[in-house]
Amino acid sequence: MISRCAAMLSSLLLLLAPLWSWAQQDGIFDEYRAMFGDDNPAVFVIDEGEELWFNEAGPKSMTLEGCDLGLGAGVVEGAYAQLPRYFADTDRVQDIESRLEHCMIELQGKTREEIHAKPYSLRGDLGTEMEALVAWLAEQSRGLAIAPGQAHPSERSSYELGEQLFYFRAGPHDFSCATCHGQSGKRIRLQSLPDLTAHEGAADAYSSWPAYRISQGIVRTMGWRMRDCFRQQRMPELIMGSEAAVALQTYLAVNAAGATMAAPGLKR
Amino acid sequence: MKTIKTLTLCCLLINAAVADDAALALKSSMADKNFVTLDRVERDALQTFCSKPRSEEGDTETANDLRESARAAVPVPAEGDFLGDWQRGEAVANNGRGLQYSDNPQQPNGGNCYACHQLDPDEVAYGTLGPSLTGYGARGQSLSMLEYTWIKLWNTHAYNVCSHMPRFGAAGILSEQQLKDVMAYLLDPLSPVNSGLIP
Amino acid sequence: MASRIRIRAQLKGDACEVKALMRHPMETGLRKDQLGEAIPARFITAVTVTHNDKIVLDAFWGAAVSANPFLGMRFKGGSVGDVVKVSWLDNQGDTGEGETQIR
Amino acid sequence: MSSRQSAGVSRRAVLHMGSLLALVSALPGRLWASVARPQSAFEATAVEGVFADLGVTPQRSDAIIFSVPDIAENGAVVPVKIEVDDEMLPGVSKVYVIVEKNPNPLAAVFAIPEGTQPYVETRVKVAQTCELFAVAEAEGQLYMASKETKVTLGGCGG
Repeated sequence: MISRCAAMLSSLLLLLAPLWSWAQQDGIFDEYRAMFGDDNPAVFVIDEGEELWFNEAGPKSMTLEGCDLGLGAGVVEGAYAQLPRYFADTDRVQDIESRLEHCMIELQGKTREEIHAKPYSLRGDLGTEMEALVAWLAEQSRGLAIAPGQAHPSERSSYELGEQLFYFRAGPHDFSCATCHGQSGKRIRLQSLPDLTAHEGAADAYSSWPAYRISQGIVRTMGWRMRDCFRQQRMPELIMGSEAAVALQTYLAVNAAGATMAAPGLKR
Repeated sequence: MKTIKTLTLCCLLINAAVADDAALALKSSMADKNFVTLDRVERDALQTFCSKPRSEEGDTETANDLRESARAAVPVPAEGDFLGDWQRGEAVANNGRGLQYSDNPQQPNGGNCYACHQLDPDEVAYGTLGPSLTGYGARGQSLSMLEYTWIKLWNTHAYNVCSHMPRFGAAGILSEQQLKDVMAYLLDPLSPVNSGLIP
Repeated sequence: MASRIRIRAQLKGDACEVKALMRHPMETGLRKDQLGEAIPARFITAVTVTHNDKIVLDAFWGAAVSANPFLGMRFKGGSVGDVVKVSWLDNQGDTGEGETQIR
Repeated sequence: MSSRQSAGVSRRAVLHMGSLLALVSALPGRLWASVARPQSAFEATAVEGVFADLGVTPQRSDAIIFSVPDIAENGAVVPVKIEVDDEMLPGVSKVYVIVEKNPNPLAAVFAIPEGTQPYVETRVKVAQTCELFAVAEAEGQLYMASKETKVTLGGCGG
């Protein structure tokens, strides 16, 4: 109950403080972005995520309050910023989405199939359960330092795998993540491309996801961003919470470590 | 000499083994979607060679081999027939669709040149991953210039191994006719890429 | 059910500035879904802002207003604690309403 | 999302049972006759059609301060702000936002009662690079300001 009140209070505080910051400053769109002021429709999704956390759901009719995101059962403040990390109960490194999936299955009795049926919104949707929960949980880490686990050997091998995957060129276009995100000061069309191999670029990117994508009217998560980059690389569909999805996020989070979480952001 | 070569080969094999782990992890983390299937995770020799983090030096001999085999496989149009229609080429340069699982496979693929290159000086939405090609036609119109451009578009690795540019011809992204249209967009004096820029 | 409108009403000089965000997809009716079926038009057609039950703005919208619409307006007068209410009606007869107090 | 769906169903049920009641409670004190939605202007497919529907082509006025970004990162959401200088142009009762090349150019109309400042902000869809118009109606006359906004293409996949 106390944590719920604290969470509600922090949602109220959101209304007073600027809600987000653009990930990149690149001149040409400054006027456009400035006109948005601090009105980010992500507030709706954050609210819904909070409700979902405390709602009884699934065959077991349970809330997610018993979910351990790494800092103990039910601790939500600061948990997002310390992911991905190794969890002994699953014996694997997990990002926010695979951990939430684990809790939905274990605590609420949901099935993997239903969780994976539509984890991310299609255009025109107002949001999925996963997106709402991730948005709220990320907001619970706003202002805190990004500090993914790197003490456990599995966490270090996840980083190494993430690096390999970052440079993995495949598909008809020979693209890898590094094709677009391996140099600084570049852009695609007019969009600035953060150099995700360097701290500054990784910090800008990692700290601002999840984000409300104004082009889509949807809050998108970092897991979705990984999936969509692979789509644009002409690769098959990345599975939410999979080994590769987690490894790439570990690679980015470690490169971004020390930077301050500022999500949910607002993006093109 | 022979020892060195064996050692290099040995290192390459070790690298390949590590890379295979990445491929396996990726395969188990992905699912077929529409017409895009898991075989896209399989890499050819060039892709594997070019998948190293920048800090790792690739060995020159392999790079030379890859460059030569890329060059040898480029079909060069006969009779110097390189140039199509610049207006159709402009559409190819602007179109970023094709081969993504969200794309309609019945539609022709785009070249998406503007994602990375400046071309028409009046188009502000151009990327900077590749060099500006504005005024490209002023670089020359000789047969060797045409042939160079054709090979570059067909398989960039024939000149620059591990360039970021897709192999538009060799990978079957664009048709020969589409490539000729892009050639015209780059080289035709009437193309906006060259407007007023060819003396 | 989380609120479908976020409203802020703040005194600025002799005027009260109201900013409202509404949760709505604002479908034009021109888009198709993944299966190629047309997505039916669904957009807010009317918005009313009231200050202590007096109408201070009537807005009529078409489908060209962006998804999750934003509205900013200013009315004269108003004191801290007064109630500002924003309500909307869409082309399918759905409605939404929210209120806040001026601060 | 299950919680949202159930709320949606119950809301529709309420509307079905008594939509008038629901409307009245949702829009308190609404004077339906005082301002009407200019439906045919919304249906016009060209700017000229919108102006024809309003009765006259507006004259340009410096009293209208129309803020639109020169270049928009995304056409799906383009912020617009319209402010009319009260002293130069008093008595503004309506403000229109028009997007030249949209399928239906009229995007929004704001009816401004006395006591409300001629100041509105919203965000609109702009299908392609074109002129945007802000039209103010004051004492039966129409005035306008316009500005071009450039809509840019996204990077990957267009």
